Amino acid sequence: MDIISILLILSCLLLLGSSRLHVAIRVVAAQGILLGILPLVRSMGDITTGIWILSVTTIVSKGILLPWLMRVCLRNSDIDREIEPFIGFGSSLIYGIGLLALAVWVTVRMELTQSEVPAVLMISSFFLIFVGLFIMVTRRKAITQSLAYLVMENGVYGVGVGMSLDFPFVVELGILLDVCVGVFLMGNLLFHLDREFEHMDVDKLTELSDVAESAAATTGEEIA
Amino acid sequence: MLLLSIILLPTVAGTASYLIRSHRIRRTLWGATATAHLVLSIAAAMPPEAATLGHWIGLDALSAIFLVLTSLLFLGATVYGIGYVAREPVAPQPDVEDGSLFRNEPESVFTGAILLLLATMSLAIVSRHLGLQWVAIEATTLASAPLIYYHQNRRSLEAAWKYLILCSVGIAVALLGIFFILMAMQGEHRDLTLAALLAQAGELNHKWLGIAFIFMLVGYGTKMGLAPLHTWLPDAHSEAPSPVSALLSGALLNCAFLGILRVQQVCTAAGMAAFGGDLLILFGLLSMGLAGVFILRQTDYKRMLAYSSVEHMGILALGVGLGGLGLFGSLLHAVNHSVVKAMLFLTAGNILARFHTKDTTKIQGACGILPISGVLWIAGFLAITGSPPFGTFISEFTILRATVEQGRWVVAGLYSLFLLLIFVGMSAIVLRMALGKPQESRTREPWTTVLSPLVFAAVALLLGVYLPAPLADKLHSAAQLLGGLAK
Amino acid sequence: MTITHWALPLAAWILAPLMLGIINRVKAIFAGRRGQPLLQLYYDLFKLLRKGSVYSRSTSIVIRLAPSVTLACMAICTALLPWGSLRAPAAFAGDIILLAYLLGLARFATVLAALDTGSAFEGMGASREVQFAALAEPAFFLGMLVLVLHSGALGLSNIMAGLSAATWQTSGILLILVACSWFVLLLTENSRIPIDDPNTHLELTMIHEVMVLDYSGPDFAYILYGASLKLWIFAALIVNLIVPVQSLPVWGQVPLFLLAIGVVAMLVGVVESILARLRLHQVPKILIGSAALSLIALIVKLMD
Amino acid sequence: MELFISGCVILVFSGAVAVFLGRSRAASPTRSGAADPTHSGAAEWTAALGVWLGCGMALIPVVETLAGRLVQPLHVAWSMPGGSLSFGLDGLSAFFCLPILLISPLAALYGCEYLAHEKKSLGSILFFYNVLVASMLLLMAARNGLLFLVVWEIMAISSFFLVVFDDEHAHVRQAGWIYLIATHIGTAALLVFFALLGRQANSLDFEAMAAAKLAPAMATILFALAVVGFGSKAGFFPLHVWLPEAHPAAPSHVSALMSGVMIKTGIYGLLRALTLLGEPPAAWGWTLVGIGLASGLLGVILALAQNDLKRLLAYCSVENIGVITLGIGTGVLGLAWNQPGLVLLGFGGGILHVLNHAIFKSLLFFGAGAVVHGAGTRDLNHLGGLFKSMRWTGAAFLVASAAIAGLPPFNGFVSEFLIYVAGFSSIRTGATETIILAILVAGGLAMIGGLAAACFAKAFGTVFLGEPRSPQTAKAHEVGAAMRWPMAVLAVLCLGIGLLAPWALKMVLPAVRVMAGTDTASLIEPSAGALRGLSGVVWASAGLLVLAGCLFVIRRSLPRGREEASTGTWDCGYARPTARMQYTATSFAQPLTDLFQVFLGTRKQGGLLQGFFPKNAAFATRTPDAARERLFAPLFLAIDRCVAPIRRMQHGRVHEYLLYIAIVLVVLLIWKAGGQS
Repeated sequence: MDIISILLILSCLLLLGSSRLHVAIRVVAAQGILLGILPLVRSMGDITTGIWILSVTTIVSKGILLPWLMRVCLRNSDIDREIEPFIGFGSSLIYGIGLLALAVWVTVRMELTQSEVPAVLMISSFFLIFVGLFIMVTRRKAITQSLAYLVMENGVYGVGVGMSLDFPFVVELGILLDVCVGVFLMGNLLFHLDREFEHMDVDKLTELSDVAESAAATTGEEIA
Repeated sequence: MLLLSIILLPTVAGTASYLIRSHRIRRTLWGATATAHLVLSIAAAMPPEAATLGHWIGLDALSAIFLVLTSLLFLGATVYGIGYVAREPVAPQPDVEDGSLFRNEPESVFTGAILLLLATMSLAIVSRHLGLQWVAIEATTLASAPLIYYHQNRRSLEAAWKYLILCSVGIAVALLGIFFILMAMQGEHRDLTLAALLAQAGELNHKWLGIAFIFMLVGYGTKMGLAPLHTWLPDAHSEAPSPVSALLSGALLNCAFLGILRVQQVCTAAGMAAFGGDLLILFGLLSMGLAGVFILRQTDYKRMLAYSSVEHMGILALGVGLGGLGLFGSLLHAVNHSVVKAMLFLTAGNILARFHTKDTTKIQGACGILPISGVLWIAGFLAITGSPPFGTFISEFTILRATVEQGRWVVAGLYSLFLLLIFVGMSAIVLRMALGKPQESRTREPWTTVLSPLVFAAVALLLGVYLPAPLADKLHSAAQLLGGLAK
Repeated sequence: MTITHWALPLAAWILAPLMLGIINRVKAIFAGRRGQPLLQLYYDLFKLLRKGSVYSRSTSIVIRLAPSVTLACMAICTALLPWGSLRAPAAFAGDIILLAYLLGLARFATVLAALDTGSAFEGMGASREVQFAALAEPAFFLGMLVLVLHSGALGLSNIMAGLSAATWQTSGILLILVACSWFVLLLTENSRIPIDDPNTHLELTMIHEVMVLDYSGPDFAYILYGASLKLWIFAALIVNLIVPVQSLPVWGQVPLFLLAIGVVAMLVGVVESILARLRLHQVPKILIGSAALSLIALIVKLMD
Repeated sequence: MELFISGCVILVFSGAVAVFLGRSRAASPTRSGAADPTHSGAAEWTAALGVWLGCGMALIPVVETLAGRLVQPLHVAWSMPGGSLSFGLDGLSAFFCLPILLISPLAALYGCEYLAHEKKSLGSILFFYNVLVASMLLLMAARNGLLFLVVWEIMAISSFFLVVFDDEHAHVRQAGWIYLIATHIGTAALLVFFALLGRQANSLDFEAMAAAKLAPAMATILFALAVVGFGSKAGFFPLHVWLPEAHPAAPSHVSALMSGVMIKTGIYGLLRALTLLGEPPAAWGWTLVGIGLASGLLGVILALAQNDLKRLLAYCSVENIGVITLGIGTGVLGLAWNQPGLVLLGFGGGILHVLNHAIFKSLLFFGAGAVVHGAGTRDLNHLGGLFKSMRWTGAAFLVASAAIAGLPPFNGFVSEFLIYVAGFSSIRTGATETIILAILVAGGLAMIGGLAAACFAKAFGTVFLGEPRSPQTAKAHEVGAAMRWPMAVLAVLCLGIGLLAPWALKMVLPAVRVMAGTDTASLIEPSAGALRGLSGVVWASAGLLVLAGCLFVIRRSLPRGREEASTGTWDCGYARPTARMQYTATSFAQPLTDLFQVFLGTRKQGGLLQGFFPKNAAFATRTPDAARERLFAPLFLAIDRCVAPIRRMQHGRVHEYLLYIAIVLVVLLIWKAGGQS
């Protein structure tokens, strides 16, 4: 199981480092598959049918379906790479190390180490979450954000798998369903974004804001 | 059985309305579903003892209040919405603000989404399993995103995107929280049903429960619109079509609030009420303050309403955080706020439809031009700022009493200060819009646009002078559920 | 309250015009003239009463009522004045307040009548009158406060009865201070030099006289008579204050009192002859100063 | 009590009926152009009838209470948390009901004619007028904190809608807004006040509150809250900013009701709060005396500087509130020093002045309304000479002016007399603080009285005397009967209370007893003394009237007393005096306004004439509100400037929004993840 965790961590570093969106999508797909295997590994002794179904659906959805969806979006919008993110790829890696440290610290702080949960998995999952958030914050392209959301979701999933032997799998399926529909909707919106704005830079989506507001002089001037 | 039908009915109707071609049939179905849903939920909520269906789905006093409330609001939004979609043109139309052409979503998608939203909200309310509730709440996000994107123009697209991303992230965080609750339950048999949690609340691990609470507060708080996690809210609520905004502010926020209530309920049972309480008070004050700042010079009246929702979510959080009398006040306030806010958004829709602008500085003499909506606008303003004889006054005053009775002077001071600030801001805006010499001639308003706001206004007024016994009982027992003794 | 009490106001009503005669005679002597007869004002009054009257077209009923009101106020005021230990016919707790406000009512009537003519000059006079009055009233009350504090009584008669020669040993300084303050008020309220000049011919500079420019005949008689009563009232207050008539037997009090009033009249005459008229914007300072005098008196009283 | 409540119900109901009748005119929207013929006064008269009926019914229990008979209080359970529908009348509330029951019917009658030419739909104004009256009555009877607050706010809101009735004009909307804000600030303070007091008593019922034992510090905090909360309604300086805006903006009969009656609810609230807070320390008394002096002096000074008749009246309300507060403060000091005389005279004078001020201030506003109606302007510098064309109004206004200047033989003098006597009588103990009090009261009242006299000499003189200063004023006409009779009634009352002063004092005694609390027996001796004084005043006043009458008769019956020649005003030899040469209101007040320039900050436009043959020049002065200019406007601007930067956080960049979430999460984890509660 630790191998999987380590692989997950490495995949995140790869994500942080690469500007190519295709690569990113593949990495995410790989993560999905890894996570799909995870429950099987986690409950080595007795694998119930529920767990089988769970891992299969996970692999299918996170490893195949959603990446495919992403690729479709990518094809529609003729962009291929993340250009000039707010934090460069090199420095992103350094931040990545920092995030890893944070993940470790969080895991320790929460005393997840001396309980029955696999600590390394916890660390890697939290690392996934942090990296997901980090990428969302630092990259421009909307599609990258949805990818990052997937990464984060994977992290959460990892935590879940790590913590809960007996999480009712109906709920698990529900969660998966939600995630899929969510990402699907994102894809749909991405499509519209591309059509409306001819770009996918979220930092240009600032029409709705409260910054430029001094026209209505309501308080002071009126009473003065 | 009743509960199941409450969830299934809108689900089926929703999926059906994707397929139905004829507008008339679809709209009839919509109306019928809404009415039936209201009837069913009232029937389900009436009996005093908690109705349950297995361990996973059930209806205690708390959820009963929210269920009926949601259903009522949905019916109101339906009456308004059917007329709304009927009036919306199908052909591409120029955008009122940037003039770019846009085409509305197909009506079938809209209707289906809104019905599914009802279904998911109902599920979120009646589910007594935290995981299931999480699934439902996430589902509400997904169901409401297309609604926000009904007018497929740039701003609504932007709003929908922000809504989807931020809420999904937030909800994901909440899921972490649920896992931590699972961690907190030592022992072999771990079960996330409320019953089980409350049963073994005693031996929950406080540390992990605390962490769980933080995660769920941040997660559901994002969905509920607590500052500074509220950032998506003004965009979404101002860009959505008015009936949808009414639902989002009036009903959907409550669902997220219920999520927080549940975990707070567990915390209280585990003897950690203070831990959650302090955080809730902090976020409550933060939300009120920030909302006040943004209302103060707002130029877009739908955004103003959205921020006022942030404010009131803050008040709710504050009340719950205080506990005791505050809980009762907070629940009562949830009811009042939903009704009033829905009414305000619907009225704002009428104003928008008449003046074709959201800019408050461009509107004057609404009372003269829209006799009913104009008056409703002022009445709604008074109601939402907590002036008698509207119910909000009672609840806000009750919460103030709670702060004072616990001797939290700072909280009481800030609370009053923020309420004052918001009153100043809103009064300046609303009065400028409503009063003054009308530039245009008086117009008649179709009944669909004014009926539900009028009804809501009447309800708000009624709650200000008289609290019906059944509702009072429900509120009291709900407050007791959360460990508050209601005076 | 017997009929004898009414003798006092009666005397005031008869003798008041004489004071102006005395003042004028003193001024004349200082100027080295023989001056008009002492009873001149009586002659004037009788002459005026026998005349008809002329009214401006701008005027209304107000100017016709004002003289009667003013005179009535003054008459009632005289009825509130004690002579030494002889109680006034109308004496009750707080009559001092009534006294002050009756003077106020008279002023109000005069001012309105002045405005009734719509004349720029009379408006000017009215405006100045109200300004000075607003400053004079506090001075009057502060002075009264000293006496109340000293005597512990609220009625004018009791207050004055409380004063005596003995008072001079204990707290003479108070009496002096209050007397000075009230003497300034006397000059102000009765429009004497240095505050105002009763017989100037520059309407621009006048205060009281300019307000009565448009009266004629009986009205003017009323006004003049009222003015002399007002002078009497203030003189009587001051005399009550500084002359310890109370210590004499009753038969001695009345002559001494009248004598003292005459002395006050002469004093006014002397002041008028030796002082020049102040510039208008100096007047408020004088009034505030007189208020200050009473205040000082109060502080002194507080200290001991 | 049921009678009282049902009176209020009738008020509201008739108002609602009037709304529907009033819509007949709304149906034919002729906003511009002549008054539409379709209009019949049905709505106005229904509403007015309702007011008369309702007030008549409410009067009965009020009179019973004042007569000393106990009116059975009414308690009904209320489902609201902490609320209970408990009503009751005691001497205090009964006395404060009197002005309401007296003025509102008259004002309603007056309004019927005043609004007759109004082209807007009258529904709202009639409805809210009745609601306002009803809410004020209920406020007097409310015996539960929550109920009190609800009624209080209803009162504020309905009066707000009355103020903005004429909302076409920007200044009216502005005025309404300022009023709403001011009153809401007050309400905020009151909310905290009742919440806090409710906590101490752990019940919101007044009985429990009165019974509660308060720590001195707590009591003082509560007192401060009450002063702010009720003071903003009553118009204490510097919370008075809304009065000079709202009163001119509202229709005259409404401003009469608001200025004459509604602001008194603030005084009532303050007194009621005092009864709830137990034994007052002297500091409270001093505070009130200070506030009273400040409001009184600054109010009258600001009033002097105004050129708008209704604005002047509004400021003068501030002054009178100051006088009332001065009296109340003296009474509180009496309680603190345990001097029954002070208690009686202070409270008695203050509370009696409430009634008196209600009478003459409403009368003055009626007069102002009539002037606006007849001459079409409120600008003192355009008015003049109206006495010839409007005899009734002029006479009534004259009486009211004399009364408000506190001159005998009118009612204003009576109440001020009591307060003076309070000031003087306190001195007799010789203690230092009593002397200071006496100096403040006597000096302050004298100053206020003198300035008020000046102010109303200016008001009456420039409006009704002299020559018309503008052509349209020359065409002024007297108003109709429905507007004249209310004025006549009030004028008679001004004189009547002046001449029946002892009875007036007897009428106040029940209220004073409530304030005096336990030892009401000790009031008997001082009240006897005060009555003696008052009877002296009455005799003197009567003598004055008789004497003045006789003198006038004598003067007419002189040999040539009736012969009158008429000529132009003597203008010192100037050949052709014109109306424009008259002394204007501005110049009349100029010496005093210059004297108090410090407080006024009067702005002068236009300048001195140049050269021998000057071109035509203009000169005008404008006096803004001191408190608003120097306190509130800077405050609001400062707040606004502080919060402006915060708005940048809503910049619209979604990824930074995500950053917020991340930061909050991390911070909370670092801060709280310890988990220990």
